[in-house]
Amino acid sequence: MKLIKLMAVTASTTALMASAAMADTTLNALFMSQAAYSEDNIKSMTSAFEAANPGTRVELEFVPYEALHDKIIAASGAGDDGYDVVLFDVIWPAEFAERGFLTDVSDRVAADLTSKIFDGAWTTVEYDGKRYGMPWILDTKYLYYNTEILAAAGIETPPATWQDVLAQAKVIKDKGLVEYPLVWSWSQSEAMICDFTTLTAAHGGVFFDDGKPAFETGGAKAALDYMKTSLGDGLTNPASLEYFEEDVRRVFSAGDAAFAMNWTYMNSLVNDPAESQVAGKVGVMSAPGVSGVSEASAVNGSMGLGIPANSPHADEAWAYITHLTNQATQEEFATLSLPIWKGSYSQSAVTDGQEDLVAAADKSIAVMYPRPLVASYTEVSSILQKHLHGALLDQTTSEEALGNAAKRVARIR
Amino acid sequence: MMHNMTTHLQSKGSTAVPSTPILSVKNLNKSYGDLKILKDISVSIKEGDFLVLVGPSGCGKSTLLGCIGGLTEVTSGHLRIGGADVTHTDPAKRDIAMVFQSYALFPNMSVAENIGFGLEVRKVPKAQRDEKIKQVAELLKIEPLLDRAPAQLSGGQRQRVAMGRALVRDPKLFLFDEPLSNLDAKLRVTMRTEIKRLHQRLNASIIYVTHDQIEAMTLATKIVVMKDGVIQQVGTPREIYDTPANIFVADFMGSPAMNILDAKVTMDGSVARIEIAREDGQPPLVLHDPAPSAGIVKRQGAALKIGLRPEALTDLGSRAVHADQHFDCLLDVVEPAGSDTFAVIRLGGAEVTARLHGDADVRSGETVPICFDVTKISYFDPQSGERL
Amino acid sequence: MQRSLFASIALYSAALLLTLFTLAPLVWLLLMSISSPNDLTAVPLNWWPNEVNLSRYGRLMDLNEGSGQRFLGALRNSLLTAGGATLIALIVAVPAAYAFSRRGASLALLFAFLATIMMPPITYVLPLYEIFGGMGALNKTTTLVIVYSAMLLPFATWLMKSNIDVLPVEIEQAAFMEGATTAFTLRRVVLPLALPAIAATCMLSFLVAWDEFFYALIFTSDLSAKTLPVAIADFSAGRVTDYGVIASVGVLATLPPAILAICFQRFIVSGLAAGSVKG
Amino acid sequence: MSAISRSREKWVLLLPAILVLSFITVLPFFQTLWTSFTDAEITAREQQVNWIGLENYIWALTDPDFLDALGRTLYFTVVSVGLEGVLGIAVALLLNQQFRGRMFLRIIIILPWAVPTIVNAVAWRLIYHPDYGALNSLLLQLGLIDSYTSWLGDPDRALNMVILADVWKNFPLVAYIALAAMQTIPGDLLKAAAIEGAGAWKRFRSITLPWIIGPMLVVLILRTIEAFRVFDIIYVMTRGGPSDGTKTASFYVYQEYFSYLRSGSGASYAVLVAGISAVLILAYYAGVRRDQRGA
Repeated sequence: MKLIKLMAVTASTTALMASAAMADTTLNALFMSQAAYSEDNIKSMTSAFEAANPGTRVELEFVPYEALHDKIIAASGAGDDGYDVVLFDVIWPAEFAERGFLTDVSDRVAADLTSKIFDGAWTTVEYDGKRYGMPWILDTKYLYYNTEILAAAGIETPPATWQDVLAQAKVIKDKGLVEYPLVWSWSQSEAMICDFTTLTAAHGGVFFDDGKPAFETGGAKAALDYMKTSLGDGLTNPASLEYFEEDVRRVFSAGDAAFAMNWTYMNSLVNDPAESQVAGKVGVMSAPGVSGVSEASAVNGSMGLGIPANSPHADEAWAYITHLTNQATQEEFATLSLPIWKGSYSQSAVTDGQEDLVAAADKSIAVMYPRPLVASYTEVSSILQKHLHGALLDQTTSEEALGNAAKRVARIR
Repeated sequence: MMHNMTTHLQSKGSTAVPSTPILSVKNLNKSYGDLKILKDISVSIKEGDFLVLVGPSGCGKSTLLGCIGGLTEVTSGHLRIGGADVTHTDPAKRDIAMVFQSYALFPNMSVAENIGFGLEVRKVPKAQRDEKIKQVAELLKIEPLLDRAPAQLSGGQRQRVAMGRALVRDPKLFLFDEPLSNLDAKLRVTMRTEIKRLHQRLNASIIYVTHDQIEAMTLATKIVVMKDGVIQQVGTPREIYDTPANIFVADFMGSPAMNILDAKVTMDGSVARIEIAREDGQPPLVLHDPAPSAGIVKRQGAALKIGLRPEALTDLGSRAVHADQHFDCLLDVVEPAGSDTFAVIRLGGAEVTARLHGDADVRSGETVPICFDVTKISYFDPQSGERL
Repeated sequence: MQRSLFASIALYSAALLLTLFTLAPLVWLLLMSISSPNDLTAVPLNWWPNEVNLSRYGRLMDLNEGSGQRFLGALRNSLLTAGGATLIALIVAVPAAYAFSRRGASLALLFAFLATIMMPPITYVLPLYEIFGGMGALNKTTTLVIVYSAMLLPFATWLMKSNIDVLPVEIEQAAFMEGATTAFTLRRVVLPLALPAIAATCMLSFLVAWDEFFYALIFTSDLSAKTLPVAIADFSAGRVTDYGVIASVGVLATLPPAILAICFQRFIVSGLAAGSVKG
Repeated sequence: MSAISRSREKWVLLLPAILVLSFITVLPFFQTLWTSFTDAEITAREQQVNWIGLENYIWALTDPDFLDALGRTLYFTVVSVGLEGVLGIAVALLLNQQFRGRMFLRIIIILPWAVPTIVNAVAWRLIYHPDYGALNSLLLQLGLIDSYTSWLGDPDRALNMVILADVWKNFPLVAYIALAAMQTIPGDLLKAAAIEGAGAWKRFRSITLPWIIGPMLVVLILRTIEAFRVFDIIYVMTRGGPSDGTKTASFYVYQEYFSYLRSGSGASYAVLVAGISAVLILAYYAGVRRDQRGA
């Protein structure tokens, strides 16, 4: 009897949902719940969209970045019950395009936009000459520093090179200002690869050469050695090996680190007294370079919005994407994520109060280095994660780690 | 009321054709894999019969009851109840009722609900159901218990409820599976009498399983003795007692058991001369049976087994029927049992029990004359154990 | 038997240690959920909160402003899936258990049933994903109910079978003799007798379904179907700086099974024991 | 009831269960088995699926990372089930004694088991937190460590820490079964042994243990099945890190499916995991049976 009741309830609920779908369009949109725009930002943007588009509702879903890729895949089989708009990382379009998970939207993108948006942003959504969405988050990792600690250590200028970073950190550590001056997101995750990529770029390294792994030597090895040294010398917080971006922000906000690598979003949050104990004492700059090799370094950590191939509401989804990515929206919410629009960087709405961030962005965007654009990127990355992590944990040497990773990458099916 | 009930319960049976047995079992076999539990069982009972299946545990009597009740699937053979073939019929459709050894009352239902269960299943209207439950409860004197739960009843009360549940539906056939074995000795006797009275009053057809031969003797109109899945003998209690078909039946029925001894039988004209060896070098004891069964004649001169009920070995006392056939015997052990006195004598390579009068003044170690009633002798083939 | 002083001390120390080991993580979770964020990020920790902060519970229950939609939605989905799956599993398992226990259904088949739960879910997940995807049934509570009932079924059958085995068979025979059908006997006789076992099986099944994560992770994608475990996993890995929030979600997600477990402890233990002792 | 109707009824009773299991487990299993011999991938495009024989299996068995993951899973299974068994029996022995507060302890001990696995994982992740974790704070305040430690930052330690969390949640089940079994030991048996002069250990070894071993076997097999498929606690606590130190077989297969999208190869991993799980259970069963006979 109860079963019948339960079934009736389920059925009527389903019917209710179905009838709602008849009357209106409900879009399911998938976002991540860390870095860049906050949930509140996205909710506000969405409310504005819904207000402007009566009849279209947007259900927002937030998952951790670490679950984003798999969630997009898992929902791709869900037919009409999947997502209509998904946030995707710069490293996935190759894979998603080849497997047909994302809708080709090349025809929908107005031609005049190409020149108005940074090239680095466009790479986020492009594969094989086609566009699979709109860039939305133009992001890279910056070097944040605690001005108070630097001052206390007698350091007048922030580091110009990565070597300077270690040197200054050593001074700070020796003076006992903080136990571990450097904090990174080096958990076994994509976050670590982003830092590794930044350092590899700084050291002039490359991932692949002519389709073959080329990271065992040169700049990439130097990058890993650098990471190991900073840990070995006690300059990097050893818990970094467990940290994600949010942990880095927390440690830095608590005043427990002098330097931290993190995304754009941290700038506004570490300067918010409600969130941070170091508000107003934060400097932000492009990640430095390596003397004789580079002036600055950056990883392309941009993300785009696309329409999964199984979405039955591509038009409405595109309208929503257009709304989220348009210049006005982005300028309104420019504190956690900087716009993709070249024109925005001269707008006071964007620059006011974060001039140093915008300056750093100016420099970083120009040197943003891509992670390998291959269809098997997810696997390449996790192989690298494992072996880099092993080296950082002192289980293997840099040579071994990178050599093994290269061998394993070469073996990918 | 009671009168109505009784006639009602009888009415169905009286319409049946008298010659049709109420139950007939034909060549019934039951095996579990290679294990044969019942071997070629054939038996039938008439309306109003009280058939008792008796035998030692493991003899297959309960399995046979299960087959009749439809709780156990038969391997081969036929079952007919009231003329209809029910070999593969649901127990529900055999028009039978069963009283279980454990009573099998529904613990989650009251006494009234228990009794009325079969009627509830048959969707008998509530009022009619209640009326019948009341009649049965009156009959069994359990009216005050109707609202109780089985857990609140004594063993005897549960037994009555179980019978009530069987009676209320007025089935063609009642099955009783060792219904008294869970009761204490005294209650058992009381209930035994009550079941007998019930049977007489309702003239019901009953199949009753027990391992207790006294129950079998007292209740049955017809006894089936079983052993190892085979029927040993079918007969009235008298037939079973007086003319057991084989040594097993002789030994199993009756308490104390029939004495079985070795003897050498020769014919002296029409009289059988029975020579029984005695111990301690005494000369053999010789009995004369003036009217032996025909089978003996062919076997004369052979060593046989003879069976004598203890009551065929008595002291001289008042009942000196064959006063000539008495012999002095050494009483090994004397067991006074009130109404009787039992004495153990060593005869024919066996310990033989004699049944003396209750007031016989004898002691162990004494030698007294024992009178042998030769008319009660049973002869058995020593190899097959079959009656001759 | 009189215990020596030493034995008593050892006994009570062991009991105390066990109490601490059992309760400490739970108490800590509870304390975290009501401590202020500052107390939680002190080094070393402030074990006892300076002030009781219930705001997180408020936010989790708030449908409009806070995380209420997410949390309560997941709670509803969990109740529906675990409840629905338990119900279906029971309805299907009881007749099957009866067939195994009383109708001579081959035990090899029961072992085959059990073998299905011995396989890791990873063996089934992709085909199921494709089947349900093909039917357009992913991201639906009903789908999880079906998958979970299959997951609960073998164990429930086994548990019910072991418990029916020990019921006196003559009572059912009596019912048959009285003319009852199997369905009637099951309903009127077997089920009332097996009530404790059914309660135990229900509780255990509910707890297992409440706990399930893997299928839910892969088959659900939004608030309409996500269950609590998935919601919690998302919750705890995202942008949460206040660990108290995670702790309070944990506390709330633990309450229903904890209350069930304590209230029906006797049933669970006896049901399980009957199952395992009988084998 | 006739043989035919009875056996037909048996199938009627079994039919719903057979249907549910066939569609939700048996068919999918065979589909996985079939897929494991192909090069199928997860894709939204039309794909040509080719039969490639044992290639996936050869690949899987020569994949050192997968073999490592299997080894790790085995370690996790053996250590956590072993600890749960030992701790469970010890706790049951304790709870079988007469002492004040016994009922209270018997009731609260069920609580860890009622905590959902995900909550358990989240709670212990907070407890192990390198900066604000209760474990660090406790050990520091007790003077057992000098500075905060990264409990989940070291590959070997991380797995053991996960095991600890798993044991905490699951020992009550084992303890309950052991206790229930112990309570069925006739008191006379233990008393007689005590009078015969058997010490506590001897009584445990020769009476209690053989008595409870059957039920223990059942519950430990159940736990083994669960432990061998461990996924959720890993997913939440460590996501396989650090340096793959906690990447278990199920996680590996999950990744092969949903991260690398190779369903054919993932299926072969899944079949191997299922096979090993089955072998493990059988070996376990055989081992304890032999031990039971020996004792």
